[in-house]
Amino acid sequence: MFRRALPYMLSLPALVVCIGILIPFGTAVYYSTQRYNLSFPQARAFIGLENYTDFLSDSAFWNTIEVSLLYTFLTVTLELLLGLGIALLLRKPGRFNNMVSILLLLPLMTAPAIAALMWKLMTNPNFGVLSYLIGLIGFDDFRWASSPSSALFTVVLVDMWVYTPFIMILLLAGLRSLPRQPFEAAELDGVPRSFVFFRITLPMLMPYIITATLFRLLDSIQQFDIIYAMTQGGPGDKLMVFQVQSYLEFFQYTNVGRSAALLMVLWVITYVLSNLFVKHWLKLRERAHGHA
Amino acid sequence: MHHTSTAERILRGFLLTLVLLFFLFPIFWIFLMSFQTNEDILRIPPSLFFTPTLENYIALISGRLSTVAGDLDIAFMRNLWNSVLLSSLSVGVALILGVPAAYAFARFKFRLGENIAFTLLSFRFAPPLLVLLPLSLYFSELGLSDTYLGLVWVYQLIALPLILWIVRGYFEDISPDIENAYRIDGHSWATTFRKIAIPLARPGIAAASLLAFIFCWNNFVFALVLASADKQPVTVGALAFVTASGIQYGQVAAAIVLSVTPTLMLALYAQRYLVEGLSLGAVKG
Amino acid sequence: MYDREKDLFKSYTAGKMSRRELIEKSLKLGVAAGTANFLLNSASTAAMAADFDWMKHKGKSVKLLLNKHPYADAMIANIDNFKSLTGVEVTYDIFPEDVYFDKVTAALSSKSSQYDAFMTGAYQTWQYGPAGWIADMNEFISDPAKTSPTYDWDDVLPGLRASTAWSGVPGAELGGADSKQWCIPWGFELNNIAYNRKIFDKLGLAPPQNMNEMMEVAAKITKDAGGPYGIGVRGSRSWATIHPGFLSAYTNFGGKDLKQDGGKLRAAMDSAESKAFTAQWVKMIQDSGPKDWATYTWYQVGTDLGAGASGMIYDADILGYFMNGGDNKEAGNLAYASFKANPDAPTPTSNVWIWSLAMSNFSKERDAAWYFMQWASSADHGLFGARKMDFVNPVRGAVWKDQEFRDRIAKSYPGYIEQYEASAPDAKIYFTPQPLFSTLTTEWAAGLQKMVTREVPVDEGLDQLAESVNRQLKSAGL
Amino acid sequence: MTALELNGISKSFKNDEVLSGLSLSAEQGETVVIFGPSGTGKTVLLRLISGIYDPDDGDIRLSGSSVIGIAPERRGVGMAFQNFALYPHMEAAENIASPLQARGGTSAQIAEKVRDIASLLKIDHVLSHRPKELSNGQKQRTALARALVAGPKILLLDDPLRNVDAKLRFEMRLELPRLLREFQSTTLYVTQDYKEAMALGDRIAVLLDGGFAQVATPEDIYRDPVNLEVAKLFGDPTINLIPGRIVAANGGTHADLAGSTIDLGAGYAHAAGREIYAGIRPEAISISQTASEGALPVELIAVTPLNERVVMLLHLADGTEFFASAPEEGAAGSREHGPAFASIDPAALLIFARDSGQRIQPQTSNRQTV
Repeated sequence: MFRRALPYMLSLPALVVCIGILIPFGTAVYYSTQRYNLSFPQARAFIGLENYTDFLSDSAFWNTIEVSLLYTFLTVTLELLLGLGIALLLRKPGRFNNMVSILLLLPLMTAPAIAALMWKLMTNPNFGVLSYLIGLIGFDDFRWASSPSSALFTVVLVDMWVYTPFIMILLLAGLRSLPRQPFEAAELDGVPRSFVFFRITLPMLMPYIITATLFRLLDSIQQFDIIYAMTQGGPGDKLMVFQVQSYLEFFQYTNVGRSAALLMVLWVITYVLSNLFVKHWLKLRERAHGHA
Repeated sequence: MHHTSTAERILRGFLLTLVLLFFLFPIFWIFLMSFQTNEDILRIPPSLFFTPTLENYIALISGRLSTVAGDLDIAFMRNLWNSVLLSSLSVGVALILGVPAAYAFARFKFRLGENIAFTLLSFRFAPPLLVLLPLSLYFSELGLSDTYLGLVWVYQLIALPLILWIVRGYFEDISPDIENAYRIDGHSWATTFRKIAIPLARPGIAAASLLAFIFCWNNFVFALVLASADKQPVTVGALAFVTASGIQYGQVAAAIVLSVTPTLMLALYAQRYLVEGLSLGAVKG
Repeated sequence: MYDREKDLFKSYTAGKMSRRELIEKSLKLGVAAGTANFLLNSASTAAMAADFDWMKHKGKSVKLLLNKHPYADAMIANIDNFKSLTGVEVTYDIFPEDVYFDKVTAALSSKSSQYDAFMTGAYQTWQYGPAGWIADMNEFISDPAKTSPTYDWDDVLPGLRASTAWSGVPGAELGGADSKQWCIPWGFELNNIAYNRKIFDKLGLAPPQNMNEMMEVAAKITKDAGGPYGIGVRGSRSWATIHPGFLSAYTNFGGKDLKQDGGKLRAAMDSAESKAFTAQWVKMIQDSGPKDWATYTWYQVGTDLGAGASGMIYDADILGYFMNGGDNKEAGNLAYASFKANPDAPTPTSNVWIWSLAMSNFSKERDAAWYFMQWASSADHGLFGARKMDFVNPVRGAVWKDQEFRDRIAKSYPGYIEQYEASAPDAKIYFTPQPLFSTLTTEWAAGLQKMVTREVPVDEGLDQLAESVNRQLKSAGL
Repeated sequence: MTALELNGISKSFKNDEVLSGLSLSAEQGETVVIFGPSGTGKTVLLRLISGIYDPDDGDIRLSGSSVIGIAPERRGVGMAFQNFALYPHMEAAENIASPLQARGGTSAQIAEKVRDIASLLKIDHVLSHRPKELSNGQKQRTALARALVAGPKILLLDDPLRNVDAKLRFEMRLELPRLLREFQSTTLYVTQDYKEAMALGDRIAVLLDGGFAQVATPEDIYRDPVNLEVAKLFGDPTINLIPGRIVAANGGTHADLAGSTIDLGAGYAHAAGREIYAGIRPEAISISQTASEGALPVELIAVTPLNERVVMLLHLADGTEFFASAPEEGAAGSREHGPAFASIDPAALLIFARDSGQRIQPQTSNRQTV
């Protein structure tokens, strides 16, 4: 009996504490089916899926989807590659490597909202040290976040600066807890290093990679702080991602219904993506541990 | 490991230098700015040379900020304290709730288990904005608005899924036989959990706690919407230097330095456990 | 307080003594200068108390939601006087400006009774009012039982009183029939030119008198000043980009945001005047604006002027005012001029930003909150703030007439009073009041960004904007 | 008293039935080896007894009382795992002390017991080491010490010698019986090495297809296996199985085996006509250059030494291969390749039914009638 009940006893408190969130979540879903702008209280009405069907013909909505997905794809891919690279560089335990890995967490520790303020200063064409430095190597007229052609690059760069350490530290912890035997065996057999990396390291690291990527994905598709602080979604609509758009809809336009509908779409996208990841993760786990 | 040739070591060194430059130069620059007056910071072109001043730190720590418009009270240290309180309480609660749950998902295959796990993860991807308005309405009714309790609860949305999913992986990597052996030795389930499972998953718990702490620390929209000024974290506090009469960059920089310090200490402390992960060797069965 | 000192201050408030005399005499009595200021205000506060029951709400407590702003600082510096005058306890939450309006929206939308009164801009009340979040102040102002006879509401500049009153009917005239007084003006900003005298003198330039001159002067600075660019204006993707210089000049050329069309509102951004002016504006930014204009907010515009990175700004007068002090590199080098973009227009048409005080509809201490608002917007507090703190621009005629204030400004802020006087008569809000204000102006700013970055030609951009605005007006039923 | 009793134990994982209706009992102090090829559920059985798993059906009784539903920590068993399952974050001494700590006692008492057993197992010099600093042999002894230290009534050893090298395995095979006697625990010992099983077991329980095919002393199992499979599991080289049939003739029977004939006497008359395998242990075959009565003509193909014996590959007349083994010196004369004669000890001949694999026992009464 105890054995049967134990897993529930262990996991339910967490669920119970969190389940409270489902109530406001449900309320928000309900809002999304309403014409509900706080500034038009008398116009509030149930409109079913109209908020959603309105999106279909709204080019701004499709732009938001495109920008969000592109942003997510770029940041997650680049951060994963860079984070993995750095984790491999720092793989060997030792005082120096450990210290470096902690120091590399510093960007993650500076709150993105404040860090973005500093990046805005550092990329300012007059006072910005980064503008100055790239001016020295010939990019005199680089306009960072304010030019449509470089805005995405700039925010992706800041995102990478902030969040690559997140992936790095998870993969480093993973790398260092891998069993040693397969590597020792491979070394004895003189297996080429690229083979070791692609056939041993990478597959064994895969569960960690998926966990790190999953969380990065969840955060990246919901990116707000950096983009809002750097460009507020501009120039034009170049960086208008979901959270920025729905933030504006809610806090500035007080359009609760539309904001909720927009966020519901984001929620569905996130749900589908993370479901894919978790399924894959579970499959890998199963393969790694067998059933016992 | 393979023997490293000289060329390879040079390449590694070079790559590491690039990495350090990219990630730490901005931090270094912010650190320098924290010792400069606004006038020094806003020089054209920017320069490495300046007369260092402690003014920014003094203003933050003493809570008095001298500006064009006279002396102002600032609550930065209070904000800092709020951040410490909110982040550590939230991570503490998330650990108490999340670690046992993570263990359950790792060790047992039970009905609805994966569903519960995924539901808990899904709290992470409910966009905070989506729940904030209804939440603030319910909070007023429940008397939770403007309480640390309410905030710590909402912070679970950030901390709990992270701890749950990272720690789960580490538990799964521990051979169940190690725990079985301990129980057969005569120890209860609870002792086994405490003496075997937790210590062996410590690298994961340390990493997850550190990351959860950082994410709680960096959040500000929850406290902003749900609490009054005396409970605002340092992220909101640092924005106070964005004043109508200009952005006090020196103080923002000093605020960043001060606000990073507790987290950095925590990371340095947690490092011991992060390193322990490898000294134990493979614990896989 | 010693009686001798009390007498001294009483005779000052009774007008028997000049302020200088008062200070000198108090110094002789051994009162420190700082204390003298405090005593001065308590003296005038005592005078205010003459024939009105200020103590009616003694023991009650009101809570304020404030923006981190010099106006709030000035109020806090003087708050003890209010407390001793009324016996009302005042607590306040101050939030940084960056997140201030989010906090207001969050607090009000949750119908929280936590805050009794709060700072707001006039534009925001176009959302808060229809939402039912704020109280109509008329009932308080016109009630002699609640309002002191010395309050003198009519002393508040008429343009500001009108700009903060609205019937709630979209498109109806501000301050027109059936208007509700949504908030009490507290401090305000005109939009004119602040410029760097050093740069202007070096290049032999005079402040521009109209749009063409502004473009020329800005271009010359960018070309010849050896670093600094010509003109700073805001460009971020926000309503705040539209309302300062841009809308002031736009209006001067006859441009309108919206127009009435058979009882419905329609976009007017695609008019010929609008297109002509917008083209000039866009070209000016492209030629002589800040390189990363699209990220420019109040802060960047101000910082650049204060640090000598720009030659002039066309923005809030108090932004230039702030930049002329503190540890700004160019402090002391700035000067001010009013600006009439259209040479054919009779007067400048400065759009205004009005920091105001509004009362939460969810407040449980309305009367006590009104006492606070009344005191905070009184001439007495206005005088204290204007003389001693940065409570500029004052909203009361009485304060503008105060010689001490005028002297202080004239001494350190050359041209400031002149620019005020030149543009004050026609200074008001030139936007059409309607609840989609924030939505439409944000989109307007995004449109400007696309034009400046040459993603779309001006004419086409404005047509697209108008089309989108019309669609949204229609779907909102306006 | 019966120390351990298993009654009709069944256990399935998903739809895969690993154990079905298995029963066994062991007396106090007895060592029963659970022997069988890998994947037959030996480890599962130990885990059922220790309480890691619950059986789907059946009863487990320790010292007479059922332990179904009782948590592992309250069953009072000791267990050593095949992969040692040492606690990586504890020193060897702490590992060994763990069962003692669970049972209470002063730290001095515990330390003393740990020292005692450590010196008995010759690991007293590595007590302060963590598992990763121990050699495999030391790990194995630590695991064993941990299982033994509290003097459990039931000791479960899950193939403890599997992961150590040959020398250690040999050493331990000699040492273990002494140890187990000393501790007087009832021991279930899992192995898939028949020599280990024979060396250590008072009895051997052969686990096949979810049940015990045979439970008997090592000698009985070797000499008298119940079926083909059991017979094949013991012996190296494995038993020779020569297909043939039983033919009744001259009042007796003989087996026709690949063109040769072996006289079976009268005992198998009841099986006359059946297709069989004749099982002949290699050591029951003696080879000589000269023909003798009943000896089969064979051809000696190859000779290889194995331990202290030699193994010979032989061909019957029709080419069927089989092995014989003999002590090294005794085989001296039979090492010449080429034709030879193999005589088979009829008493050691094991007859199995070809269809079912079951033993066909001779009927001694019939034999007497000859």
